[in-house]
Amino acid sequence: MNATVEVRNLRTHFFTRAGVVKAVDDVSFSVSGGQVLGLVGESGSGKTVTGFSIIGLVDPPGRIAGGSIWYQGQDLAKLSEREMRSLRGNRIAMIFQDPMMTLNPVLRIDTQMIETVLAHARVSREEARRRSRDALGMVGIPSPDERLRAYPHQFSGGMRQRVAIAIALLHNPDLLIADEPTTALDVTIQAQILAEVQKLAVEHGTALIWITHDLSVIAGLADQIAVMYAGRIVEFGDATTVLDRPLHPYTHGLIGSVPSRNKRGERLRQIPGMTPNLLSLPAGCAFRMRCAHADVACEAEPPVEPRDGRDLRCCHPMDQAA
Amino acid sequence: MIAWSIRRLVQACFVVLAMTVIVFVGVHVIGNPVDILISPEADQAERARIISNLGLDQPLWRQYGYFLYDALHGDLGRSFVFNEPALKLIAQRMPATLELAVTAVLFAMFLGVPLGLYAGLKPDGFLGRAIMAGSILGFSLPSFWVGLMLIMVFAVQLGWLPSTGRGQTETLFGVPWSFLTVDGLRHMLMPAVNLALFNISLVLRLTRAGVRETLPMDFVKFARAKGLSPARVIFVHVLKNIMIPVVTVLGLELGSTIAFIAFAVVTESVFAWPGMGKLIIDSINVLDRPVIVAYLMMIVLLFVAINLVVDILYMLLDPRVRLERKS
Amino acid sequence: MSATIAREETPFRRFVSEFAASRLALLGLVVFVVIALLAIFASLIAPQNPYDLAQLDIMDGRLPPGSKSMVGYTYILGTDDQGRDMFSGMLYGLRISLAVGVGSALFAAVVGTSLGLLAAWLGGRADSAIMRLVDLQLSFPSILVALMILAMLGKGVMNVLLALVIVEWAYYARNVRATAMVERQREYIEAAECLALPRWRIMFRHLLPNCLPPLIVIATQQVARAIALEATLSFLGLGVPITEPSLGLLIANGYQYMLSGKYWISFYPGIALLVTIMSINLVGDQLRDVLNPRLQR
Amino acid sequence: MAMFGARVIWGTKMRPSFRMLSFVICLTLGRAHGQTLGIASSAPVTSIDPHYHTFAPNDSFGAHVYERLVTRNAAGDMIPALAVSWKVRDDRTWEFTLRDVKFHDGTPFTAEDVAYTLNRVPRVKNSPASFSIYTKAVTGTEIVDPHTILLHTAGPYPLLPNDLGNIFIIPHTLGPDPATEDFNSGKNAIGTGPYRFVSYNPGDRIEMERSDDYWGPKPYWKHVSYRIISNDASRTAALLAGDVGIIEFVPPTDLPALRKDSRVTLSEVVSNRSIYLWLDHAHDGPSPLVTGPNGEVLARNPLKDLRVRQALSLAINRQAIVDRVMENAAIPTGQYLRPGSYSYVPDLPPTPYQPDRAKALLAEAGFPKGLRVTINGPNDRYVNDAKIIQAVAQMWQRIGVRTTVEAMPWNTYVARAGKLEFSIFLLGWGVGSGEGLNPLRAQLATWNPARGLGTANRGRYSNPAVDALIDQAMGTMDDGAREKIIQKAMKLAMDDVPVIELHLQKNIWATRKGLEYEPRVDEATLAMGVRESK
Amino acid sequence: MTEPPIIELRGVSKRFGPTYDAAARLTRSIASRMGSPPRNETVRAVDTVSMTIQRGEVVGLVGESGCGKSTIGRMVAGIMPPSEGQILFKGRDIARLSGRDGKDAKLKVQMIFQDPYASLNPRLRVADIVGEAPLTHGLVSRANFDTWLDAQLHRAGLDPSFKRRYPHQFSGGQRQRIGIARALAVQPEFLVCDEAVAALDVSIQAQILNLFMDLRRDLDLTYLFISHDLGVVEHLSDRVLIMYLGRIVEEAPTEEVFSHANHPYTRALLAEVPRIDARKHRFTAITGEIPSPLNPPAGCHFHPRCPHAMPRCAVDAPAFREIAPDHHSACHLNEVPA
Repeated sequence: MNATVEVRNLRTHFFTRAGVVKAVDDVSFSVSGGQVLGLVGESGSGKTVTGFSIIGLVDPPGRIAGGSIWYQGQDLAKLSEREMRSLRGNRIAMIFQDPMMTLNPVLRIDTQMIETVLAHARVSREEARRRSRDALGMVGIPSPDERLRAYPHQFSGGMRQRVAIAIALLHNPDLLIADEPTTALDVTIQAQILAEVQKLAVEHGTALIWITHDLSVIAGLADQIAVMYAGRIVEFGDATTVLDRPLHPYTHGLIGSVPSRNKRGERLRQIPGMTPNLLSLPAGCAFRMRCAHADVACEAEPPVEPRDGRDLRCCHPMDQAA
Repeated sequence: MIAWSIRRLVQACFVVLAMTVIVFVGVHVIGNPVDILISPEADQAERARIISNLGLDQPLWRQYGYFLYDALHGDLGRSFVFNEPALKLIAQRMPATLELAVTAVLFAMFLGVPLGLYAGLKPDGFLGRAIMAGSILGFSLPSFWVGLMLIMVFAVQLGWLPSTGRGQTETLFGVPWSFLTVDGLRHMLMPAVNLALFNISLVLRLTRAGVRETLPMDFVKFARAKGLSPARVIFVHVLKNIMIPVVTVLGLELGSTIAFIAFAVVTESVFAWPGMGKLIIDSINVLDRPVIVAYLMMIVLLFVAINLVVDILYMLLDPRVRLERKS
Repeated sequence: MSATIAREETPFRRFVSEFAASRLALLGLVVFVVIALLAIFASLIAPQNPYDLAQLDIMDGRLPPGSKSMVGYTYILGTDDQGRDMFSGMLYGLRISLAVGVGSALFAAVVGTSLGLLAAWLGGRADSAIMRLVDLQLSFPSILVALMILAMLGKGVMNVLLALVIVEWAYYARNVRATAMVERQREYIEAAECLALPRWRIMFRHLLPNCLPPLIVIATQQVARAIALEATLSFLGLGVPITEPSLGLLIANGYQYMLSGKYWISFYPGIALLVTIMSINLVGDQLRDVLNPRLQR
Repeated sequence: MAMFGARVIWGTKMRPSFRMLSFVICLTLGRAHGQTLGIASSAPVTSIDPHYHTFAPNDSFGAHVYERLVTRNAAGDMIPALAVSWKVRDDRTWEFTLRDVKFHDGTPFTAEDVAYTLNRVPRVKNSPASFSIYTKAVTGTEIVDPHTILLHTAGPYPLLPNDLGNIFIIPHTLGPDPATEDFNSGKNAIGTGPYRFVSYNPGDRIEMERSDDYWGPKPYWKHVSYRIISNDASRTAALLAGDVGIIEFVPPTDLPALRKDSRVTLSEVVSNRSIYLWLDHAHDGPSPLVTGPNGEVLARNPLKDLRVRQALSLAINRQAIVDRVMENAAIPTGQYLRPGSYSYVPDLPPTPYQPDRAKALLAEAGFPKGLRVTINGPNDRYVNDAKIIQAVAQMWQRIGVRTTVEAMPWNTYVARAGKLEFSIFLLGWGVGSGEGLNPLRAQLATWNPARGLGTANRGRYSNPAVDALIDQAMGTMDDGAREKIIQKAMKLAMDDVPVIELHLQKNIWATRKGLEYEPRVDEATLAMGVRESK
Repeated sequence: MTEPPIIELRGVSKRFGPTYDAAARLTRSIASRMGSPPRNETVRAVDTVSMTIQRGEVVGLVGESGCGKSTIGRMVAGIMPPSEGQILFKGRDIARLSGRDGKDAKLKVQMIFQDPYASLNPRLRVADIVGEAPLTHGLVSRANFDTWLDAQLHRAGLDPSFKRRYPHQFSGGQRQRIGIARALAVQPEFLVCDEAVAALDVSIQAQILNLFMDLRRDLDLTYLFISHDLGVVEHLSDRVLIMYLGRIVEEAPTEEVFSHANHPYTRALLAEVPRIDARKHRFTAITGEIPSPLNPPAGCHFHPRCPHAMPRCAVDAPAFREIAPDHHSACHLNEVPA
């Protein structure tokens, strides 16, 4: 299957006064149409910046310092702002974490939808409105005609996220990047959104990059999983494989610390230490300070190697250690 | 909304009441208007006649009582100096001040917002920094000094604009306005700029701060992620959000400009602009109490009215407030 | 944000380093400090005591910069109409202007902050009483209030100070209350309540310090505003005594000479006022940026 | 008599108003050629009603529209106006022969109008400063024929023509008790003067149009725009910018530059307005703001000691004040009147500057170590008022009198002065009547408000000998004999140093190049006096 | 007679709403007279809730946002008073306790907050944050303060050498430990943990949860553990309470809830919680939104979304009754005669 988007050795760095922050450092992966890639990591691991890099919204002092992002034969990292803009919101769309903040509070829903249609399609306003209404209906918003004239604050959080999804899907994008879109939502609402998104991805053949810190959500949703740690993908492979037989000690620890994986009332398995500061990363494997298997070998940066059906960045994979 | 208005109104009544008491006592403490107005050659009988004529022979509380009684019957008294109803005097001067203040605020809006927008978008550029530095000048320069400099340069040296005064007026709704004639506009230009200087700086800074706060917001990023042009993102998504504080502040500034902030008095004095600021200063100088009281009452009401307008504007601009209030 | 930073980083140190990031603001601070020092040590620096009438001679009046005085020293910036050495006059005037500006801002801050905190903390009737007072104050044009107060009390530095405090306190009160209303909802205040700490302690040790950042910004603005207001009051004939002119009064006096070519009488004090207010504003601007939590840095 | 008795000027700084060059000029940026004159006044005209408020700007404006029976020329001499002539019938009766002219509305001017006006003056409602002080001497009127009227007084009253020189005549056709508002609206603004009233915009301007029926010389300007620009610098700027043709009360600070400026012409004349310091004669015990050299309270008021008063006067370098503070817009003086006036005292020169003698006198009076005093003064009323007291303070420091200066706005100042809270304080007095009885009666006569004597005696000076001479002068109808008595009284009083006279102001106008103004002693700025220079 | 429950809530309600001044009351009364009854602006965040917690128990309180669980936590911790009902600490109504007793009772119940950033005063050093209350209340003397403090920090898993630092110098997990140390410093017997791990990264969350369990064992603490995360609650709690729109809808021992959930809402919740063990599956969702607490549906609050709703559900609020030993539920379905 041809990949919709293929990221190769992407490096996005932030050149701050305090030093260079390598938010994304040598990241490679690809997603195909209809597939869901779960990009998992804790805060500061670079998963959101990866998303922004693909859609071309990395703001100064950050910029893409290396690597390429291939979409339909062109390298997105090399496109002009104008060319990128014609793809953004059109072929590649993105939705954000906080549904309360993604919609402009002082503009009506129809304004915010119609402008999106008109930005990429030469159609009349009536046609744009019709498409907007259809999109709202598609994501399960009742009486869309009426709701079009409302303001964002008249919607609940879940509804707003649906509107954001509707906006993202207006042009049937090839790739949808979802940055923790359900984290701020309640469980029952999250389930609704997940159900909608899953349906849409399948029906439209859209490639989906689902950025999250919640392994449980990903487990039910993703075809593939990429686990990020300190700006790098440490393990990337088929969802079932990675979750059932994690090879990287970090992935292993992460899965182990989920409460339901532990016996009730007993101490959880935990990863010691803290997530590192990207400004002062130690040389070599970024995880070695927290890793039980670390030794001198880890002081050199481990390369990405295929192993057991996945891409792994580790000197001491769990199967070996065990 | 209605509750708010009632509250405002009741509050305004208290303010007016407190204010009138303060003015009565204050004027009494400062001095006796008769001392200032009367001819020093007048004899005792003449003096006594005038004092009793103006009602100043009564104890202060009784004077206040009479005032309250008359005020409730719509009579705010006559100016000691002009022998005209105080309200009429104020009404005569109001258009001049009103149009000057409005022009100044318009200047502030149409210069301040674009400059602030630019400075906010390019905070580190040379021009952006220059605009900010310039805005500090607007805060710092004493306005009487700037006023005279304007006159020196544009009237005396270059001869482009008339130096002082109000110029030709045209009557609209029975009120003379100078913005309706070319000559009037020419007269208005310098005082309006002088008056606007502070407000331009203020609006500019507000706008810049607003832009800088709004730009990193998610909805701006989302708008960009939709593939909108930068122009649309800035002029629709960003600008509409920051207009809320800007309009609020502009409205309040309009109020205090009309209501005679420092600059209005000075500007009116330097440019011989026949507005309310000069009237009130002159009235304080001669302790023309009816005018002072009436003026302040007007100001309080004006503030209430402007607050109301600002609130309505606020509602128009911010749907969150609008819908909350409506329901 | 990591605990592995070896150096102990206090909020103050962090604030200093962020503040110093703007060279312009640093320049403003340096200029302001220099100005403040000049003002504080005016009596040591100035060749003349411009407030001592015995040291003035109207026969030396309105001399251009660089003129020699009758008793020998040089008026480097000229003299005003009373024969007052402009340089000395400016140093002393600076002292008064700064004292009035900083003093009024400080007193107003204390009064306004206390009332604002009280309003936020007590709520209910006390809150509405205080806030109505604030509204009352704010719906009066500040210069008018100052004018009336000065007309009643008479001139004098202390009276100007008092008038400015009365004019300004409401700004602080309103802002402190607004900030405090937000801050008191924060969990650290709930935690303090949960720990059964005394109310006054929560108010002053927990709530107040966290309301300070916006206050500092307002205070810098109010210092500049107070200086300008004092200048305007002097221009209008109230304000400080004529024999002890502030910068504003010097400008107002010299303003009469603008058309006659004796520029130095108002030009130099004007420049001094400008530089002072600009430096305060530069500092204030940077403070606003550094202390504003909503700005991503 | 006092045509411009010390009237209260209202507003900031006692500088009269002037007229800005008219709006037509502003519009076209053209030059007016006998068409429109802009006059810039320094203080607002408070009413168009000529009898509402004894206030110099009102009279200055009023002289364009209304006329008096008797008026003054530029030099301050009395000349006929609506009265062709007048004579004393007996000690208590004056006969005025009236001119045959018409009011602006076409009704002829008759004796009835004079009687009507004199009757109306004390009845103006709400007047804060009534003109009745100038009409109260008239106890009855008697119309002999349409152009002759007799005025009766209670006793001999030599100053009647001077007093009537303040009263503008209005037509009796206005009916009983015409309202002030109707003057302001223009309805009642009808006189016989050279200009017709067109419009009044309070605080801004008054427009006037030449009256072609005027009996006297035809005014040069067809249209006059009489404008208010109270800010000194703005007034000068308006002239320099060409917006007005003439400005009054040119600020002294601008004089050196304007004297050299080829765009303007200055006209100046010494006025009858003197600036002086009142000394406290009211307190026999301690004076409020005078203490011993170390701040100790003195048992007796040292200002009651002639030597102290002389010392303070001798310590003042009047020429320095005139040169440095007043920019020569004044001359030093030792009395109220300008040289050449009726009843000017020739042997009363300005006090010389003798600091050593001043010190000696102080020591002689028992104050070898000097005194501590405070000088008070207004800061918004007289030309350079606050600067003058500072300069005096400097000079007193040099004879060991430690002087502090306190200046304040007129409104508070006048109230405190009235309560005798000051010891030494600055005031000015303009002798509008141009003769010495006016200051003697108002200032130097013993304070007796019931009789209207010493009403402006703010220091409460009292000298029975002076009082007696004043009474004598008041009863003397013969001008020559009266002048002698006045001079004697004035000399007697001023040698006693009741006040410390400083200087007489000059009245200064500035006109655009090509125009000239005949400077007037009485401070009035009249369009009739502005001509193109030859 | 055994000892009384450490915490007992009796019919506790909490209302939030604007207070109306004269002007507002006037307009509201005018509006209602003119036929447009004023909108209800009062939220009944907690609606007649009763519960008991025995010493040593860990009780999980589960619900979605706005259901009132945090409000209960705050009332128990003494931060806000209930509008109605009583809260008893060891059998004594805390509203009636005053002076020393009141303070002691208050100190015995402490709270751990959700937001590790907002819950620490940014202007105080760690030593002050942890030590202020014990010093103020005389629980520790100045002389022993340093060693005492080191022990406190150590117990919460913090390096005592950090005590001179400010909160911003710590990571989220460490801040949460500071918050725990602060609470433990006054020797509480009862901890209210309000979403105490929700804001933490997964790897850190496990550390903090472990700390809670260690402390419970070492200090004999009782917990009210408030969370929306069923996985966490399941792992930690002995007993679980489920809340929906201000009311408790189900209560049972943990095992029982997760194996035999009774209330339809509980069942829906359990069905929709994403599970790491559930691979790539179709999500199905309960329909509808959570209603606004301003306008809760009449009868059973859950009926508009309930798949089993009956007509009477829209009218009567179901009683909270025991359906099995120690298992309570508020659902009309349970009343259908067997």
